[in-house]
Amino acid sequence: MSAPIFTYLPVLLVFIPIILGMLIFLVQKEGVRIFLALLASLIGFGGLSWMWPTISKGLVLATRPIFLAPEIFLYFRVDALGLLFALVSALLWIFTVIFTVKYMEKESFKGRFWGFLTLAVASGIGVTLAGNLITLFFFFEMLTVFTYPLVIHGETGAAMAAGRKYFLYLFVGEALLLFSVVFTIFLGGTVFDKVGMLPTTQSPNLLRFLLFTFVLGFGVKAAIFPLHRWLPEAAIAPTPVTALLHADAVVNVGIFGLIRVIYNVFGPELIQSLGMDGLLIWVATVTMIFGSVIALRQDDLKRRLAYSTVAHISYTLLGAAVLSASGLVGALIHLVSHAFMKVSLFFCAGAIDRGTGKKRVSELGGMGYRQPLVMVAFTVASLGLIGVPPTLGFLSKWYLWMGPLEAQQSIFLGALILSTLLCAFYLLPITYRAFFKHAEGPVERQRTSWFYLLPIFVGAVGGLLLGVFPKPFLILARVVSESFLGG
Amino acid sequence: MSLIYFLVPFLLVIAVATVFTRDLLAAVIIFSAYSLIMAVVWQQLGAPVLALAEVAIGAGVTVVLFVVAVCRTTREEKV
Amino acid sequence: MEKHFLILTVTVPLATATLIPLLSIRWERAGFWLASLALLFSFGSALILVGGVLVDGRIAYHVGGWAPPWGIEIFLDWVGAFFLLLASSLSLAVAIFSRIYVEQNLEASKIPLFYVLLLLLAGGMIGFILAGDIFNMFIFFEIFSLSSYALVAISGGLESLKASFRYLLMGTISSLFVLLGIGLLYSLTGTLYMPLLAQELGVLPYSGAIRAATALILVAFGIEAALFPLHVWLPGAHSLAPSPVSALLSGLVIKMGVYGMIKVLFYILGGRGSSEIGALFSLMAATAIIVGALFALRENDIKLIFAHSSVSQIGYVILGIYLFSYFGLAGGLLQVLNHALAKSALFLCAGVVISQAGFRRLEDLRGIGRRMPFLMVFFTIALASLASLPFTCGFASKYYLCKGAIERGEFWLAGIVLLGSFLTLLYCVKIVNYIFFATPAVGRGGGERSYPEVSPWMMVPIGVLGFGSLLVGIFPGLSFILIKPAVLGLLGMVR
Amino acid sequence: MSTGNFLYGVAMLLFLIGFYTVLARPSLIKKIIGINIMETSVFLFLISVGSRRGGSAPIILSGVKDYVNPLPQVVVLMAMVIAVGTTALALSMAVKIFESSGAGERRG
Repeated sequence: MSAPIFTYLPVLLVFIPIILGMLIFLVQKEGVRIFLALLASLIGFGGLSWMWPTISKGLVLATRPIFLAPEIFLYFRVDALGLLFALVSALLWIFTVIFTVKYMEKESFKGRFWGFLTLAVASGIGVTLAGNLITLFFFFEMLTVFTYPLVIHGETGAAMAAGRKYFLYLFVGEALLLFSVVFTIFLGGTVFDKVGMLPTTQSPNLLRFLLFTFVLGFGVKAAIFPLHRWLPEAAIAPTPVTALLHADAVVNVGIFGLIRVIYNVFGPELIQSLGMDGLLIWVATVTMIFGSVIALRQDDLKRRLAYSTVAHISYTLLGAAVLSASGLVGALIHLVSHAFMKVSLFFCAGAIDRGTGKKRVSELGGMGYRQPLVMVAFTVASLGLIGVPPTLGFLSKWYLWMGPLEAQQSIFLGALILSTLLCAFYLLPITYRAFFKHAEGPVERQRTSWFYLLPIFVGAVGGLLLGVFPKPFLILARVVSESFLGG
Repeated sequence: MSLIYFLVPFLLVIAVATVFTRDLLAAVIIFSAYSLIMAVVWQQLGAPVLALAEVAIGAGVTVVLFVVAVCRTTREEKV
Repeated sequence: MEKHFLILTVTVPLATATLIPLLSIRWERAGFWLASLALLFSFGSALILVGGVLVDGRIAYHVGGWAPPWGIEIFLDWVGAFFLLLASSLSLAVAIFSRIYVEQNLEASKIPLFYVLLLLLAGGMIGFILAGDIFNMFIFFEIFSLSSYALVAISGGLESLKASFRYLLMGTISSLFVLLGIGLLYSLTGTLYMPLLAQELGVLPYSGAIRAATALILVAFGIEAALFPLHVWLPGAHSLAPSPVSALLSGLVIKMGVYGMIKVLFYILGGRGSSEIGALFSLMAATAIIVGALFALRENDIKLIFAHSSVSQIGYVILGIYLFSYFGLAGGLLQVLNHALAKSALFLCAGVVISQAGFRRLEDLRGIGRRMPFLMVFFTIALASLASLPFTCGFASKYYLCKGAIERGEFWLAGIVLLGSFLTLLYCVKIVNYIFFATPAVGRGGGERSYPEVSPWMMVPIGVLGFGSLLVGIFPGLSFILIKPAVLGLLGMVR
Repeated sequence: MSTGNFLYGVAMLLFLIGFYTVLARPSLIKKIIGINIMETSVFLFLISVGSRRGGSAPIILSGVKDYVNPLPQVVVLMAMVIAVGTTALALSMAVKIFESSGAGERRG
């Protein structure tokens, strides 16, 4: 692994897609734009998988810091945690691009859309590969900035309102985050090279305050209750963007930040000695139940899925916050499984919308006849999200259930089970309605484009296959838990 | 020095008069008197050059400028 | 050798200013060419001088060969070099930009006058930066203030005349305060030469007279820098002046107030009384940051938005200075650079829009990004820098300010800095929404508005400022070549 | 009470009278007069700073030992020239404002 390119690989992996994304703005031909977007995603995924053998051995890939100004430097450091998140993003990115080709065919301002899509995912990967707080913050904020034009792409009143909400929530979060970052650097930590970078001698209240601002800062993006309001609103955006928000980059990056804070910035021991782990777990539990209950009541399909994301993302937070090895592994695996399933589900919603114009759950009667393949994938993905064996969702829930047991906090186990039941209640009726209810009005079978079906099936079947062969992600998750919790 | 003690109250009164005179042209003329008295005060303080300059500039040029401006605008000050 | 440039960089613009009226009787474009050449010379000599400072640290020139305390000294050190570089380069850019703008927007008879005033403004500011004793500072302060009042009023519109008159009243009061302060300091020490003054004051107890003198001068420079309660003249003057003038006023002239404050606080007082002054002024600066941004958020006229935003942004600079710490000062100076580049680019862009398209309200800007893409890209870069997004100079300056505030244990100030940059982001996004994410405005004929080509004379200065902003934005460390020794020098004066 | 302190007080009073005029009088010309009063008061202050009891003008004559300090006088002289410039500029603005609005009064 001494090849010189390897030491610069993380930098290249982030900046080549960003440069390609900027080039897209200058290109007029649609074909070239698609080529550039696809190229960026392939470069991203290729480079990341190239790193997998090294990282899965527990090694770390760090680049030389690039100083922009005193104390402000770009530094990339790929560890198992970063690679896991980055791989999920990059893999789903490719299929998002494929889906977008067809989905956005008739929209205007496609150059802008492609450009910002590429830039946004590339910044998301930048966050996951970041090796210090400043780099993480830089890409974190760029992700928000580049996603904003995507959210308001429709330029309608509703889209602008959703954009405003997105903007207000996320940038307040980012202001708090910048405060916590500066404060942490002031206390003497910035690089993620050890577990717990803060000096434990600081006054506990100050540290609690810092953790609080950190959780608020990242929590907005991770859509934890009560900071989640922007996420369902943003469902107004085109489907590839919702996929980006929910599974590909944005929400994941928020939870990624929280894991970094819990393990790298504070460290399990400090969190425990501050007595803050309980708070995090409670926040996660409330979000989990709350998101599921609200999702039950949503008629708009995309909003229902959006609230489901609110619930499922906090599974990950819960798993990370119980500070036990299997909890953490479960959290990470659940994140992967959720990303695959949710992408598939949103793409299904998008395909249904484009094919038949139906947006509401109550209108989906007979959809199993009109778009059978889409609905089959939808069902598989739903089962995966609920956690039926042999999907990856089952594996992740298994580990997640072990977490609270290990930590002897069985009340949260109850919450997990309750939330799983609720998940079944809000997802399975859709399948039931699609296959066993009749539609009102004329019904004809529709051919769905392969540009839709391929990404949808990759998500659903990918989740299934990974359940059987979970090795690539499971190994990474184990490495993460070993490095953070010492095996 | 005693001249100063004599002049200063006069200076203050004239300044106040300038401020409260409604007729702008009259105010300007009172202001020129103010400048002249000020020049005398400065002369008493040992600054004859400045006193001369004040007579020429303050009571001369400035007042001419003011008169021209008042002629081209209006004489009365509306409150 | 380079110390002769010290005097030339001041006198060449001022002398050229007197030549312009003579030559423009016969030569129509005399104003533009002479002004540009003079400012180019100033810029070139500023570069040479900064080179000299990089080698020697401080260069001084004794006018007429008389050394202080009898003669007049002008000198340049790190802080001065930083401001000098900004002043000379921005004035040059504005002069070049003005060529087309002035021909389109001013009567032909006023054009030579415009360049005369521009040169006086630039020469006055450079002189103010270089002055070694406080009285010369006062003289140059008056020169550039007077020319900026006249420049605001030059278009002759009633509103701009009124704004300029208000500016003149406040400016004159401010200069009288300076004069009073100088008188007090002189009565205490018997000298006007800054190093001697500092020495004498250092011996004296910190009495009420020193406090009064300091307060007078700081308030005066606060008026010039448009610090919050003293800023009432700014929005009118900056928004109603011709756009190149607004660029110079917002980009530079208000920074001269800041420079004056630095001179008083560090060069003369040596950081004495910093705690009481710092508490008051940082409170004012914090209010300025928030109130300015809120007003900018409410406005609908682009130049007014930028004017109010200047109040808010200058608050950051002043906050940084009154933190009296390495990171605070570095953040403040970096913010000077950031705001100078970004705000002048913004005003120049606004000038292009107003001059080419003839409107300035936000609703009329709808979709203009699709019509003038390159101009608007520079516009957006400048906005991003104002809003302190990552990879802009604004981010680094806000970072250092935040750090400085946290180091002092003043968490609320760090909060203010972040809240301010959030509010800034809000109005920047509001503008960007209109520019890029709205259907283009409809012209009189019913179709989309058409826009004439933008002349390269206008695009090049904007482009240079935009690229400058981008370069220092991505590598803010570059500016630390000057900022770091400047800040260390200032802190070295604190006793 | 020494002459110096007495004159400082007078200068202060005149300054306040001028300040009042600038703030409170509506006429632009009156405001400019106010500015002028303020200026002369500051000059008075500066001159009294420089003057000494029994001091003579700063001209070298035989037999005169005690001069008043010349530096403030130089300062005042230059400031006076600037003051005239300011006044001229302000007056021309006032005239223009009057011409374009039809009234020399400031509104708002």
